[in-house]
This record gives sequence, C-alpha cells and structure tokens, in this order.
Amino acid sequence: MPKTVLRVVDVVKRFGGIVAVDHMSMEVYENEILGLIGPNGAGKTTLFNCITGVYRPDEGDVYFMDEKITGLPPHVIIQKGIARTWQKVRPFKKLTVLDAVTVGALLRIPDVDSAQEKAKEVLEFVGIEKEKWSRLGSEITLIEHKLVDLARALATEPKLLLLDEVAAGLRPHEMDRLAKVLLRIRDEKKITMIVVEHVMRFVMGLSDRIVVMHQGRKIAEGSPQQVASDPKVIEAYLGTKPL
Amino acid sequence: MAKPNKILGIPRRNFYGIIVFALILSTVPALLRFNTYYVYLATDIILIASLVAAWNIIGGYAGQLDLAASAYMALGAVVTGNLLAFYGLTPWLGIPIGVLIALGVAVAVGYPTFRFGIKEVWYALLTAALVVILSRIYWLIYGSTETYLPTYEWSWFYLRFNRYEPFYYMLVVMLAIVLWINYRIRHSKLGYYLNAIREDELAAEALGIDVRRYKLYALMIYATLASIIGGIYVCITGVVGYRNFDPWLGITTAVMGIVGGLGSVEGAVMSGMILRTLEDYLRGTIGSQYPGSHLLVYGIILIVVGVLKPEGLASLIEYVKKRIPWLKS
Amino acid sequence: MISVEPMLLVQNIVNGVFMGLIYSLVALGLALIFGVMDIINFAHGDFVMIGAYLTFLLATTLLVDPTLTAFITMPLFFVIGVAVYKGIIERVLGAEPLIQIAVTVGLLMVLRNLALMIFKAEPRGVPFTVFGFPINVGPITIAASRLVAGIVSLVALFLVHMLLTRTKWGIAMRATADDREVAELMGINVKKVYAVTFGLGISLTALAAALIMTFSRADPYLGLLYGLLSWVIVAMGGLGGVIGVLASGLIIGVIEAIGISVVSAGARELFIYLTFFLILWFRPRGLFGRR
Amino acid sequence: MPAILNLGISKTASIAIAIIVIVIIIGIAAYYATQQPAAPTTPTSPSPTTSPSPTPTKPKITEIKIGLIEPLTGTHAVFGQEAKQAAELIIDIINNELGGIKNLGGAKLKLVVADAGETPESAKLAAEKLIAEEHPPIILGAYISRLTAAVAEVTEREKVILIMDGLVDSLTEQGWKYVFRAAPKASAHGKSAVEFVMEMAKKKGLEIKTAVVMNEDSIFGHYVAQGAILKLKEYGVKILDHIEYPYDIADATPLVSKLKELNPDIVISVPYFHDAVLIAKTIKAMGFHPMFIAGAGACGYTDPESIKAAGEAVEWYTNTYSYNPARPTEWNKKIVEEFKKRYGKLPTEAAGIVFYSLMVVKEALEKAAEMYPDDPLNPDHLREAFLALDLNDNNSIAAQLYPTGRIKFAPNGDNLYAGTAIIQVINGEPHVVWPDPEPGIEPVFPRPDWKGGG
Repeated sequence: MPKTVLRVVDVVKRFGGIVAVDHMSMEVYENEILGLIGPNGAGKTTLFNCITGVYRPDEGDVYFMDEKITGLPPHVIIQKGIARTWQKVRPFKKLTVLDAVTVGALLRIPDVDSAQEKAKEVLEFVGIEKEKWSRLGSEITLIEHKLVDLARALATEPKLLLLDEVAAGLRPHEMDRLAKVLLRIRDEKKITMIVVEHVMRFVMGLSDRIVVMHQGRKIAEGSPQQVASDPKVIEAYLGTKPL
Repeated sequence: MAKPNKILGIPRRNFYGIIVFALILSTVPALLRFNTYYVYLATDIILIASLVAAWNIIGGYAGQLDLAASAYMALGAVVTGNLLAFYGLTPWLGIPIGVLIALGVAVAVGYPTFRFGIKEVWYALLTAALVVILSRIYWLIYGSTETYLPTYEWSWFYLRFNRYEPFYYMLVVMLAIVLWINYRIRHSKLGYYLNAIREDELAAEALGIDVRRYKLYALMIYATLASIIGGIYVCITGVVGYRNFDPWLGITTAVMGIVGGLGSVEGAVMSGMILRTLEDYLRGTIGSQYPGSHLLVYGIILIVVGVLKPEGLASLIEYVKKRIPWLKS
Repeated sequence: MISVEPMLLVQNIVNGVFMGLIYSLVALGLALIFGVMDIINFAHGDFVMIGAYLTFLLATTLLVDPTLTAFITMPLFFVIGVAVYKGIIERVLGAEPLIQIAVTVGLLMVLRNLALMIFKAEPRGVPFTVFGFPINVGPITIAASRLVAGIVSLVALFLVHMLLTRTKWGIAMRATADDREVAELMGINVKKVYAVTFGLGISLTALAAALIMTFSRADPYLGLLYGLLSWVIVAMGGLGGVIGVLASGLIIGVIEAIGISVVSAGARELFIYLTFFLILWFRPRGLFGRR
Repeated sequence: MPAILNLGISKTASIAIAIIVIVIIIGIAAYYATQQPAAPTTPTSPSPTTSPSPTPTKPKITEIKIGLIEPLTGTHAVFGQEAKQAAELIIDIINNELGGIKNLGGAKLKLVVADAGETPESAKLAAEKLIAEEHPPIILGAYISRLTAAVAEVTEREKVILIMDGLVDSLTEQGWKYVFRAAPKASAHGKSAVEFVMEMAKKKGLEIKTAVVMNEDSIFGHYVAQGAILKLKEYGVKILDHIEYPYDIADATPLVSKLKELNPDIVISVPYFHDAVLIAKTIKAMGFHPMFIAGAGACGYTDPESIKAAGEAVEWYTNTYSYNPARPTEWNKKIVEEFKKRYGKLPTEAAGIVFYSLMVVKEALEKAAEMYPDDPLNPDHLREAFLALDLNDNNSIAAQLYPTGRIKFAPNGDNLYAGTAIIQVINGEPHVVWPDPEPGIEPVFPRPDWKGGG
C-alpha cells in the first residue's frame, strides 16, 4: 500500500449561490502523477486553490502528510512542502530568470549566494539554456515561462507539486519537452504531482492515475484506460447536460 | 558573513560606487566656494535625494505607492524639534525618539493595512490620507502655533549651526547609508522577496513569501530612514508646526521615485537631484513671472515620462551601463 | 468642550445631507471612470477646480446665474474629457496602477498650475445668484442655493442611473466594465465607450462645479478638497453603481457634519479620513461592493 | 529579520567607516582652508564699491541694495506680488522724486528680489541666496510668519537688518536683535476690531453683551483672535465661543449654523480670503443677522477681490488694516494715486506695509548717515539709527503713510505707536471708517438688517 501524501476530505467551496466544489474527496499517493481532469467549470482550479490556501474551504478538510492544513495561508502551506504553478503564467516580469528562481530557492536557503547556486541547478534540471538565465521575465517565450514557473516551484524543494493546466497553449513538441521534464521530476526528485489538464493526450500519457471532476464532484477515478471508458465521464465531456 | 566579493554585504562594485559618489559629493561645497546659498541648495538636494532613495525601498522594491514620505519625515521633525525647543533635548536623542514614534505609526498603520490586503490605488490613497490625519491630530493637540528652534552659532550638541556645511556632510553620510541599505536589501533575501511581491503578490505568496510581513519590514525601514532625515531637516529649517505634515511633499517624493524608474536606486537618486535642481532653477527663472509655471513644467515631465518611458531614468542608466564595459560586474 | 446642542446637531446633519449630495455628484464621475475603465484618475478634483473657474468666467461675463452656465460648461467639458482621454489616458490604459497615478498626478499639476498662472492665487467667486436666500423649516434653516444644488445633484444622479440601466450606451458601458474582452467580442467598440465614459465623467464635474459656485469660490487648490474626498466616496461605494455613490456621499456628508459639531471645524478631515481607513480595513470592497 | 540586516562588521567595514570619516575631515579641512582668505561671512558691504572695514578713507556710497523676500509663487503669491509692485514703486519714488538718500550724497536704492516660495525651507534658501549674491544691508520680508521666521534666522546670523511684514506677535519675541516691524502686530488687529465695535456701540447707545470670536487656524489668525479675546474680556463682553477652522473648508454652513444657534450680539471674524467669501455668502444664505460682524486681520471681506467675489454678501462688513489707503495726508494721497496709475488697482495691506516700511528704511539710512558718517551701513549702526527714529506726520513721509501717523521703535523692534485702520464695505465699495473716516463717510453701525434692539 503506497503512502498517502495528500488527503482531501469532503471539501465544499461556494461563491455566492454557486457551489464550485461540492463534497470533493480524494487521495494522492507518494511519488505518483495524478491527473485531475474535467470539463470547463468542473471546479478543478478552485480545488487547487483550496489546497494551496488561496481560498479557505467552506466545509471539509485537507490533510498533508497526515497533518491538517485546512485554511492555512499559502506561504505556510508551501513551507510544509506543497508547491504550485499557475493556469496563466505569473512571471516576475522585471526580474531575470535566474533571480525569479532564486526567489523560490530562498525559502529553504536563506543565503542569497547559495540560493542562487541552487537556482542554477534547478534551471539546468528543467533544461533552460544558460544564456537565457539573465533574460528578464518579459523577454522569454511561453514554454520558457512554463519551465521557469516550474523551476521556481521546484526550487522550494516541495514534496508535492500542483500543476494547473501546464500544457495549455503549448505546441505538440513543446508538450513532449515538458512531459519529459515532469517524468524526470517524478523519477529523479521523487516528487509527487497533481496535474490539472485539458489536453487529453498529454494527461493520459503522463498520469499514473486519473480523477475526473464534474460540477464540483468526483465522478470517476482510476487508471487512464479505466477512466477513458467510463460512461459517466463520456457523458460529462459530451455534455448531455448544459454546461 | 562577508563574502570575498562583497564588502559590508554588498557587491564590491556598489561599495566603491558609494564611496566614489560620497567623495565626489564631499568636494561639492569646496567647488561652490562655500557660498552659503549654493551649499544650502546642495544640502537641500541631497536631503531630497536621500528621501527618494529611502522611498525606493517601499515604492521601488516592494512596489507599494506610498505617498506618506512626508508623514514619517514630519514625525521625525516635530518630535526632534519640539523636544529641542521645549526641553532642550539634544537632537542626538531627539532623532531616535522621533524614529521610534515614526516606527510606531508605521506599524500601527502598516500592520492592519497589509493584513487586510490593501494595495495599489487604495494603498496610495490611504497613505495620502495618513498625512492629512496626522496633520489634523497635531493641530488638535498643538493648534496652529509654530515653534522656532533656539539658535546657536555652532553647536554639535544641539545640531544647530550658522552654516550648512555640517548638515551637508551629515546628509552625504546619510545618503551613503541609505544607498548602502538599498544595495544591502537588493542583495539579500528581503530584496528578492520584495521584488517578487512587487511583480506578482499572489505568485510570491505561493513561493512561500509571507507578503504582509515583508511589506511591513520594507515600510519600517523606510519610515525609520525618513524620520531620521526629518530630524536633520528640522534642525536646518528651525520651524516646527502642523504644516510640517505636507501632503504635497509626499506626492512629489513618490513622483521623483517613479520618474527615476521603479526599483532602481540610482535612478531614484538621480531623479531626486535633477528634479529638485530643476524645480529651483525654474522657480527662479520663470516661476516669479508666472506663478506656478515651474510646477507646470514638472507636471508635463511626469506625463511625458509616464506615457513614453515608464521605465524612467533607470533605463537611461542601464543604457549607459551597457556602453561602459567596466561598470559591468 | 464636547457639548452638543441637539438642535444644532440636527441643523448640521441637514447641511451634511445637502453637502453629501454634491459630494456624490462629484464622485459619480470618478466612479464611472474608475469602474468602467479601471483608470486611476488623481486629477479628478482638479477638473472640478477648472470647472469652477469656467463657471466664474461665464457667469460674470454673461451676467447669468452660475447654475445656468452648466448648459455651456457640461458639453465643453465632455469635449475636454474626450480630448484628455485621446491625448493621455488612452496611452496608459492597462498600464500599472503606479504609472497611471504618476500620469494623472502630472495632469493634476498641469491643471492646478495652469489655473494659478492664469488666475493667480486669489479666490474668485460669482457675486450673484438668485438662490442667495434662506428657507426656514421650523427651527431648521436651509440655504436656497444648497437646496437647489442638492436637488440638481439628485436629478443628475438619477439621470445617470437611468442612462446606465436603460439605454444601449449604458448597457455597453456596464458590459465593458464587467469584462472588456467579452464586450469586444459582443461587438462593442470599447475605445469609443471609454472615450464617452471619460467625457461623461469629466462633464459631471462641470455640473458639480456650477453648483458649488452658487455658495463657494474658485481657487487653484480647490482640487485638493474634492479629489481625495471623491476617492473616499468611491472606496466606500465600492463600485456599487449610482446608488452606492449616492449613499456613500450622504454618509460622508453626515459624518463630516457630526465631526464638526462634536469636535471642531478643524477635525472635519480627520473624521472623513479615519472613516476612509476603517472602510478600507474592514470593508475593502466598500459598503455596497460588487467585486 | 536578523539575517536580513546583518551588519557584518568586519575588517572591510572598519575600512569603509574610516574612509567616510576621512572624507568628512577632508571636507571640513577644505572648508577652513578656503575660509581664511575669502571670509564672506559678514556681508555688511552693500556693494563692491564699499567696505565696512574702519579704514580712514571714507568710501563713497553710490548705491544701496535693499532686499525683498516675498512669496512670489504658490498659495501666498497674491501678497508677495503686490508687495513687490509696491516696493518697485516706492524705490522709484525715493530715487527719482526724493533724490535718493540725501545724507549719503544722493545714493540710490536698488531693489533686489527673491522668492520665498511656500515653505520655510524655500524662504531660507531665498534669504541665503539674496545675501550671498547681493549683500544687501537691509531686507524686507516675508509676509507669512513661518517664512519670516526662517528668513530671520539667516538675517540674524548675517547681521542684516530685517524689516518684517509678517505680523505674528511671536516674531518679535524671539530675542532677535536685527529685526524691526513698523506694521501693527496680529493681536493689535484683533484689539482694534474690538475697540472700533465698542466705540460705535457706545456712540449709538447700544449695549454689547455677547460675542463669538472665530478665526481660520493659521498662526496669524490665532494671534489676531487672541488680541480680540483679551480686549473683549477687558470690556466685560461675554465670549460665547471661540471657533477655529481650517481656511480651506469646503462648506461654512456648520460654522454659520453654530453662530445662529449661539446668537451673539457681535461676531469678530478673522478670515483668510477663501473662507471670507464662503462665510459671507453662507451668512447671507442662512439669514443670520447679528448686530455687527467685524472682521479682523486684513484678509478677506473688504479687499477688492473679496468684494468682487462675494458681491453684496459682504455689505457692511469691516476689517482691520495695517494700512489706511484713505488717510488724508499729502504723501499718502500721492502714493495711492501713483500706485493706481501704475498698476490699475487700489493698494491693499501687502502694498501698504511695504510703502511705509521702505520709507522708514529711507529715514533710517538718512539717520545712520547723520549719526555714523564713516560707516553708516554697519548693521549695529543701522540698528542704532532705527532705534533713534521718532517719526510723525510733520517730519516724515513714512509716518504720513502709517495709520496712526507715528512710528517709533521699541528695543524688540515693534512700533510703539502701532495701530490699524478699519475699512467697511458701504454700497459695494471699501471705505475707511476708523479712526479717521474718509470725508463724507459715516460708519454703518449696527447692521441695518439687524432685527434685535428695536
């Protein structure tokens, strides 16, 4: 039985009258890549925000390594070891690539020089060329942004990494590059990951296990093949109900 | 702590930069042949430059548009001034007391403000309102009376002189210290964190940065520096009153910082010096014929910089730096 | 020191209500500009100031009541507003707040010092108005000019409310305020909406200025009074539409009146800005907040 | 945040501190090195042609610079600009019509002007600039008290005579040695306003029992109000309230409401321009009709601009002035005429003070030349000359321009015979009504719209 890293128990999040996440529960096991899929507005990003402390869930709890982390502020949650990337890249436009990653590294290494060494190491790991390190955040391409975001998160030395639509907007060969990096993160760094994704080809190929959300609830769970053939999932995606 | 390539925690290049800059500034009074007026003008310019450089910590690094520079400066000034005038307390003690009070106000205002996530335009307006509030509170306590500091021909104890050179050199040292603190912050965890907060608060928080705490640090450092400058300022002018809380000065400080280019302390110092000099020059030339025309020019500069060159003077400095190889590290 | 005559307090609160109506009118333009365009305009109060001078010039040369000048100044200010939008504001749309603030502070300095250059620092007033008499309602006295100003403000607020809710233009404005991109997809000419919004916001200040000139004066520093105050009202109203602005203006007017009655006239600003602090801290989305 | 601001004091740190210390020492050394030969600290010499040193050869003085530091820009520019116009006029009159300083062989006066700006800092800067570049032995300025105080710090140090046109009482209470003030100080304005009202009431057989004093909250307004309060107490009038408010209030209704509620016999009001327009209009609009409303402190209500801005709302208001443009003396008439001719407007407070202050300067220079022919421009000699003056309508032009017609300085620099004139708005025109009314003019008292008293 693999060790449980993250446990989401009966989480509810409402915005006004709308229930974005509706009694959602799930578990994430050590060193796996969990794909979290679902149609638009299924509540995936809201769930992410509940886990990472951007929102406080209205009901239910989140446990990380058997410790209750419900409602802790984001900067504390990351100290516990949960890092994330963003759906829309949030670059530090006026910082260099190296400095942006150094910011992440400073969480564990208070000394700037050592943190910079660490940042270089991570940048090399995700495969950003040396000559790009001194570029500003406003001067790099989308795939590089994604990789820098990833590097920033990795530099905080997380145990769990939450990736929000990391492949969105990328071209196929860029996705392959990204997928390789993610697999290396799992295999070499032994970091557990949750991947929220729309691009089916990408997430199906990458994930060890998949959870499907629809209208704030979990409607299916299992291996990519199991999920792909689940009638409930097909119905949700084909949209017999209005979205 | 000091690494081989660092002196006092800042890169060698910056350290020698400050020393050379201070040395050049030290020769200025002699170049002006100790003409009282020019030395006073130079003192005033250095004072504003120090204030703008101090503002750079909250405005440039942390990205908070603080318009209350004059509030903290005035707190330092009125505390130091009143203690000297009424109790004969030396500014050497008065300034630290002023700093403590300014720090108290900074924390009392900054803690809830950052706690409740007030930023951008609301932060700017809040700080502008702070200056008015403090001014009215002072007025309710002391009324409209003005206090004049006792005059001494040459007293280091009371920090009152009949010349401006001592103030000039004090402020040069102050400017060097403010510059050093700026560089020190830039090359420390605090600086990296503040820059990240300025760029994207949410992303910064997701990287483990306690945004409120670091903003408060920046505010505290800035309030401390501004109140020290205020303490020196009051010894120069010798007048204390509720008008020390000048909302306009708070705005001009921020304006100079923005024109300088956010986050670039060199730009901030340069813009403080240039704009202050320009203001005085314009006041003397066209200002007396057409009242307000010097500030009009100022306004136009601001619009032009904002519309065409939002990076401010800093981009100019960068440009020069790229052309001069030995300035690169 | 703190002893309040109940009758005086009532009288002051009545005054506060009428002042509050005028404040609402001034703030409405700012709320429109900020709400629809997301532009941070620090020069708003200075448009009121320019409007006050214009009212003075027109009223004293044409020898008409200051309130009538609004028929000329409002269209003129609409044009000025559109010109300022095209010349300056359009270029900083979507820029960082800091840059917008810097540019509008520059605009403020230009307007203020232009007034200082042309009119010098002396206050200018219109020496006549047909509304210069008191109206006694029991023990309460209301200045006629204030009553007129209050009623006109209320009517203007109502008309803007109707404009926003019942007309094609208003719906386009509100759609643009909600989501610029979606509005563009819906075929709304966003640039045009912005220009009109800015023009309308500025022309409202001309109306307010005309009303203010029935009882007050124009001086180059008038912008200070109304600029920050308008922002306080917008903060309080929290983009809650015309109703929010109206309610906030009234609250500010009454708070000011109570502050003056209970402590002293010098404490007026203290009360207003302390309220501002409390609102921002505890109701950051305003009392009638939407987003 | 210990790691953040770790000072890291090390060898290098001590080197850095040492360098800074050395820089300062070099600076100070350089200062003293250049100071010895230059020694420009005592700029008593009025122009390059003269020298204050007691050399036996008597230098010929052909030109004496007179400094003028006034707020020419910013909020207070109105006063500064008018003072500057007045000074230019008087200097022309002294040089051309009066033939300069006769006792100095007709030496001419030359006006040198600097802008005091809006802050003590800019005022001080202006004083430093003027003294460093022009070395005037006498300076006139700077209207606003905090600017005047800042200028006085410089003039005291440089031993330059400062003729103050700032009226705040405390300016002559600082123990300054080289300051003089011919103009009536702030509290004298408050006193005059009360004296006028009481005298009028007595004349008309009315009794004044209650009063409200209100003033804008500047230091000037404060002192004027204090003067009025002291005098009212002397007369046994009950002061119902003393209201202070910021001059830039948006709305005077609360103030006027309070006045109505208190319903005093008289109101002594110390306004600035902005609030004067507002208050007068609001009093009219709110229908408040006391026995009398007396302004004090020379700003607002009765000056031409306020009448223009407030219209009939300021009818029958009075105000106290440091200058009486209607005083029926030969020279006063002449100068008012000249001023009107040159600038197309009536001289007000700011100009009036400059008129007689500069004429006093002329008298003092004549006196100094008489008393100390070898070195008349030495600051101590000048001071003695000022103290020796005793001017009245018959022996000087200066006194003819002064409301009370007498000028004699006390050791602290204030005029012993200070007093103000009172101007009332009658039929939309300002008229002097007290102490000597204009010919054919009677003060209107009480206010005709007063409903009390029967």
